[in-house]
Amino acid sequence: MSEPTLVDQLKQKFGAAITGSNLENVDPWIEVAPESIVAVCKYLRDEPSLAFDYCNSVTAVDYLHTDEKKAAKSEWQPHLEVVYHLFSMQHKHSLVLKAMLTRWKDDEVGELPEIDSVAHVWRTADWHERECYDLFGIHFIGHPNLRRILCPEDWVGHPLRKDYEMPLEYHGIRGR
Amino acid sequence: MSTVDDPRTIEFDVRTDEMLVNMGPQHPSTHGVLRLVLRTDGEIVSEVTPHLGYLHRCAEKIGENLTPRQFIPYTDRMDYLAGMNMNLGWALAIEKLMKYEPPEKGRHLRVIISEMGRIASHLVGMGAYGLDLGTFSPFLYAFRERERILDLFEEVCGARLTYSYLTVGGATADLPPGWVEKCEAFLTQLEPIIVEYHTLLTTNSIFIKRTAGIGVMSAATAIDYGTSGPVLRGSGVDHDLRRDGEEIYTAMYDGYAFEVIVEKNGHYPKDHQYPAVPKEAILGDCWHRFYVRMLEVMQSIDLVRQAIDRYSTATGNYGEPMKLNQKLPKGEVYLETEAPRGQMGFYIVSNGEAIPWRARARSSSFCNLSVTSELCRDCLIADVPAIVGSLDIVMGEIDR
Amino acid sequence: MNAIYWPSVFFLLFGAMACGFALAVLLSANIVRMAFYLVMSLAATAGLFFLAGQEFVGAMQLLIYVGGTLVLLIFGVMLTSQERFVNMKTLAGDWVIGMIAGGALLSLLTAAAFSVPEWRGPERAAVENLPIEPNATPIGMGLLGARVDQIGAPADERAGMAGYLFPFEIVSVHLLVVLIGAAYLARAKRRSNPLPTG
Amino acid sequence: MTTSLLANLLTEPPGVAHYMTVGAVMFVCGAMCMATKRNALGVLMGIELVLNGANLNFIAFGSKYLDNGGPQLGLDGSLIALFVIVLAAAEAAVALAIALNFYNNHDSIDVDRADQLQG
Amino acid sequence: MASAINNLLDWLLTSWLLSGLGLSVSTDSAIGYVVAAFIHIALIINLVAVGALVFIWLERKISGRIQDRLGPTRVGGKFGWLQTLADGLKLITKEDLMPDGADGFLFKIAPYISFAASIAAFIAIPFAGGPYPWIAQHLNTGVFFVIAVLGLEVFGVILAGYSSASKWSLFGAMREAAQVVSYEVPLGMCAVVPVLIAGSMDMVVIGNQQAGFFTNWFIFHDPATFITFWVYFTCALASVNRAPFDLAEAESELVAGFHTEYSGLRWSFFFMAEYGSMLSVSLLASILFLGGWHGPIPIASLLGLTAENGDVAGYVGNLLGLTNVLFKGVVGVSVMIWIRWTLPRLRIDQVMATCLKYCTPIAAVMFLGAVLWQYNLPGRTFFGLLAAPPAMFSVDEGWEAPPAVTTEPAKPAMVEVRVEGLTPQQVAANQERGN
Repeated sequence: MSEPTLVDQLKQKFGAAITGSNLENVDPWIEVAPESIVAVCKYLRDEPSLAFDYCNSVTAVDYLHTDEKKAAKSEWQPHLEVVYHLFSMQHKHSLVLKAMLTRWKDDEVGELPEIDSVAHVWRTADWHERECYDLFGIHFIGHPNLRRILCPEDWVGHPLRKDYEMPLEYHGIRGR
Repeated sequence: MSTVDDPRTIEFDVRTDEMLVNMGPQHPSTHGVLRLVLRTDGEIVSEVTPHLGYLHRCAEKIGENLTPRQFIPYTDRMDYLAGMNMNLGWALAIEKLMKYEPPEKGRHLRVIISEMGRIASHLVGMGAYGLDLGTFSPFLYAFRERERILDLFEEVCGARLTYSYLTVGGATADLPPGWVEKCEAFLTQLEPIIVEYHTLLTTNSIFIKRTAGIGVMSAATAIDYGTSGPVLRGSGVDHDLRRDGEEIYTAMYDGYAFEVIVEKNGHYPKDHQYPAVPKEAILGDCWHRFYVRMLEVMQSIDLVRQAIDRYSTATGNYGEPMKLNQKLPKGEVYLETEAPRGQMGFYIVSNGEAIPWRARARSSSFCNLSVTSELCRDCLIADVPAIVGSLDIVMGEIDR
Repeated sequence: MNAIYWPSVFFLLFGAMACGFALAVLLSANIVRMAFYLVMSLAATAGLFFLAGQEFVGAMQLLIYVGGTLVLLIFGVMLTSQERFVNMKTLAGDWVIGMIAGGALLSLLTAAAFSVPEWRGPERAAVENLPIEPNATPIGMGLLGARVDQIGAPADERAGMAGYLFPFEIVSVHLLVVLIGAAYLARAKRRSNPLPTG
Repeated sequence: MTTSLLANLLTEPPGVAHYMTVGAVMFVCGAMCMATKRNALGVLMGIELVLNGANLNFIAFGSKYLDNGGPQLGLDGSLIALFVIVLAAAEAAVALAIALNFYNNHDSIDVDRADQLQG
Repeated sequence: MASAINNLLDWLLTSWLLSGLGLSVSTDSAIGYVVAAFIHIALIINLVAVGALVFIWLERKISGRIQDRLGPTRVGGKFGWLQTLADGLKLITKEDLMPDGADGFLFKIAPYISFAASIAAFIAIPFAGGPYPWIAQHLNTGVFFVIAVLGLEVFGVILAGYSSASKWSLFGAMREAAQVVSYEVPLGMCAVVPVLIAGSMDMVVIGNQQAGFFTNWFIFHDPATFITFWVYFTCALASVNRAPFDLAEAESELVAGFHTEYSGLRWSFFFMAEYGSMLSVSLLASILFLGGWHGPIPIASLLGLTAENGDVAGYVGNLLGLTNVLFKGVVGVSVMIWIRWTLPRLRIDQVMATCLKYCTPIAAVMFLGAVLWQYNLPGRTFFGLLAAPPAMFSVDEGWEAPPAVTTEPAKPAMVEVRVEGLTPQQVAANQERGN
């Protein structure tokens, strides 16, 4: 499998759902529109020539400069990326998928951005998505059990966001 | 596997009330601070829900604030039973980003150290599993041997648990003179002892009764849940990153002779030397997971010997540690390595500065543990430690 | 000034324990404590059996009754003990009626017990030096139909004394029936969910 | 008066009557237990007490150490006591099975609620 | 000296305690009984308490050696022999905790019930035989009594588990109840086999019958008894809750099972009870199967250290016998310790299956086997290879042999009376009746 042909193949199949790709990076990635992530993932898993049956990781990256000077120079607008690392046990090849999200849903601070859950495509995504929800505040629609996994259930905020601030105290324990 | 003949199909004679029981976070057999909420009906567990996070130390957030070499000590504290392998995983991921290739001697050194780390880790896994099943002595035997590995590691880097030895660009120092001979002597001593462990556990009839046919996980489930390492291979999936991984990692093992430890047609590689698979055992059960680990110890012994040969004849340097505040090239990489507990992955996003924009650790125990609620459905209370123990988790790696 | 007769002391001890714990069973409302008091009462009864020279029956009482039946009973208590059943209060009216009937019965029985002079207890000299005779074998032989205690008796007194072979057989069959019956009553009602084949 | 009664009890051997008194107390306690307890297992415990009270009498009449020339049961006493013990065990097993069954069907072990023949 | 103690006690009891009640104590018998009883009690409690001390030390030492460690080395000089005592002191000074929801009365009393049951079993265990056996209370149904009393230990465990208000404790208690009740059946069956061969439940009689060389031990009597011994040992392990059957306290599953909530002295009472029970089942095994107070070679009788050659000789002989019994008991306990530190733990359903599918049927078959062997090869020992010595199979049951006029000649052979192995009282009683 080579990445350029795969991108073409996916574009043919999903059209506008494949929003872009970066094939120059060390690990090339393909960008998928958040609405069609489940469809693409299902296709990647079920297509025999691809057979991405193993999900290594689902994670996210927060793109935001808290420093205004840096933000002004930055090449990108603040956004969240959900990153899927896939692998095929049969063909022993791997793939990186990305889905771009706004940092807050409809740019309203506090409203979690949404993306469809792939927990029913690969069951391992269940916990990875919970972790993502916990640390980045991404709402995975259709997730069977979207609760915090690493932080306590009554924790406020999502620690891996760049603008996260440690709470002053938690149940009487000093935070900062 | 028929439902009727299965020993775990329990007939209810009395209607009892369901009870929620907290196993952990302070429980002898949850391997640290894991909390399992059991829904029990008498001795039968109908549902197990793991609760994590008691050891969460924000390693990923820390990784966004430190240069790669500064982060090395934090990787030690992820899987603290296999710190060397964690160091290696992180170092290779950064090297992949930097497109750096360590010299030949450094490669062989890394094989020696990481395979020794694997032996140490599997020894603990074996001993702790005995503990889970109620036998104490193998634990101490395992620690006795592990101590000797730790002595060797101490000689190499001065630390016994958090080594920070393998680092980006190679290692912090070369192996001290005479170390290789000591290591070889240790391997010669360890080999016959493994046979003793097989007598004590693997072939012990009570051990077989407790593990064979318990917690059976099919290959499809194992893949679906993203399990890796001995847990995945115990289910019969032929996958080992040392052979099937990315090139930067497999290059380390280039030219090494080893077979992936996985059952094929009812046989394990070189299994004539080891106890036969008991007829009660079903592929993917606790026994197989344990057995794969035991065989991997032998495999690692073999690999270390090969690596020592190559290391002794290799010329040149063991590598050049990267500068502390060296700027990283722009880009993002994801690399998984075969750590003792499975595939340890690091995902690094760099925006061209010395400090990565994002450092993500995909831990093998995390995925391996996620399968517990699937495996512990309708088992007995005593099976829960047996199943969780067979996954061989380390909470430091899960909670990060 | 009379010398103490030690078996009497132990009789008082065991008798008081048996009666006291029996009363405690009656008066306690907590089912688990009731079970505990019952254990103590029956263990004290076993002591009384030993005191009466019936070692075998006493040991039997300990083994089967205290060790077996009551463990079973406590098992049952634990299986059914939910908060609302542990403390189940008796109605006041029941207490009154019970007390009246029980008191009457007790006084009648006690009066009856002491009304027969032959039952009041032997002379001290008569029993003090009685040899200790083992009684396990006679009981065993009795169950097999041979009455060793009647060996010396004249034939006409022994008429109809064929031992206990027949009752023994009946009890054995009875036990078997009970075993099957109890297993049937508490039989499996359902099976666990089918196993995940994964 | 009390001292002399106690003295009498301490210095003279106990007789059948003494055993019968203890037996009577146990019997009455058991009978009242059966009558007043609403918990099925409490009733079962009452039955055990009654049986033991009766057993004490059999043993007393069978013991030669308590004999003051009255009618004696001899070996029959211990044999009957033995049968009682064994049958009590059987009875307890069945009663327990019934109680558990009742509990399964009614979610209760209150015997006052066992007023219908069908579960 | 003895009379001085006697007088003192007499004075104390008569003048101080009992005169108010108008009672007196005759100096000839009663005081003697009381003193003897107290000595017996003191000795037995000492045996259990000191035994626990020794066995815990032994367990540590053995487990240490098994695990390639040294075990305790410091407290008390060499070998750390005072380690247990130091731990005992620590336990005494420890805070005595009770969970909030616990049933205080039952919670507090439970360890003592276990301990009392464990001690009570020693009442009927003889430590030396001969015509003057060393035994606290010579019971005619000794074997039965010991097994019955050992079964009572379970009550302490059940009550502890139930009253602790902890789910883990409750699990432990339920397991213990199920396990002990089940294992009593095969245990009793196994104990019946030597009883059947000896023809008596009197442990002194059983022990005395195995006099002579080790060939007379009941374990070597026939193949059935040989197998029975191993079944007995398995069941004994299970009934005293030792690994691999220690499910009631399975630390990897139930935290600590029934004693999860206990601390300090109460907790240590459970342990004393456990070690006491281990010793008593081992002693029972040694008396039923392993010749009791007779060594493999009858040194005592070869040297003439028997009661026939005078009191002192008899005493020394009994002392040797005591050593033998205790040695066998300690060996039995050591084997239990050895097993514990070697084997993994079984699961609860496997424990029950072991009892119902293996131990009970094997015990039943071995019982039948022993009966058939006895029937076909009476009067032989050591797997039928040797003729049994006359001392074997001599039982006195205390009633007269049937007179010739009996109309029921059913079983004269089985009611036959032999006169060996009697206690002096029995001999005297027989003579009186004979006269």
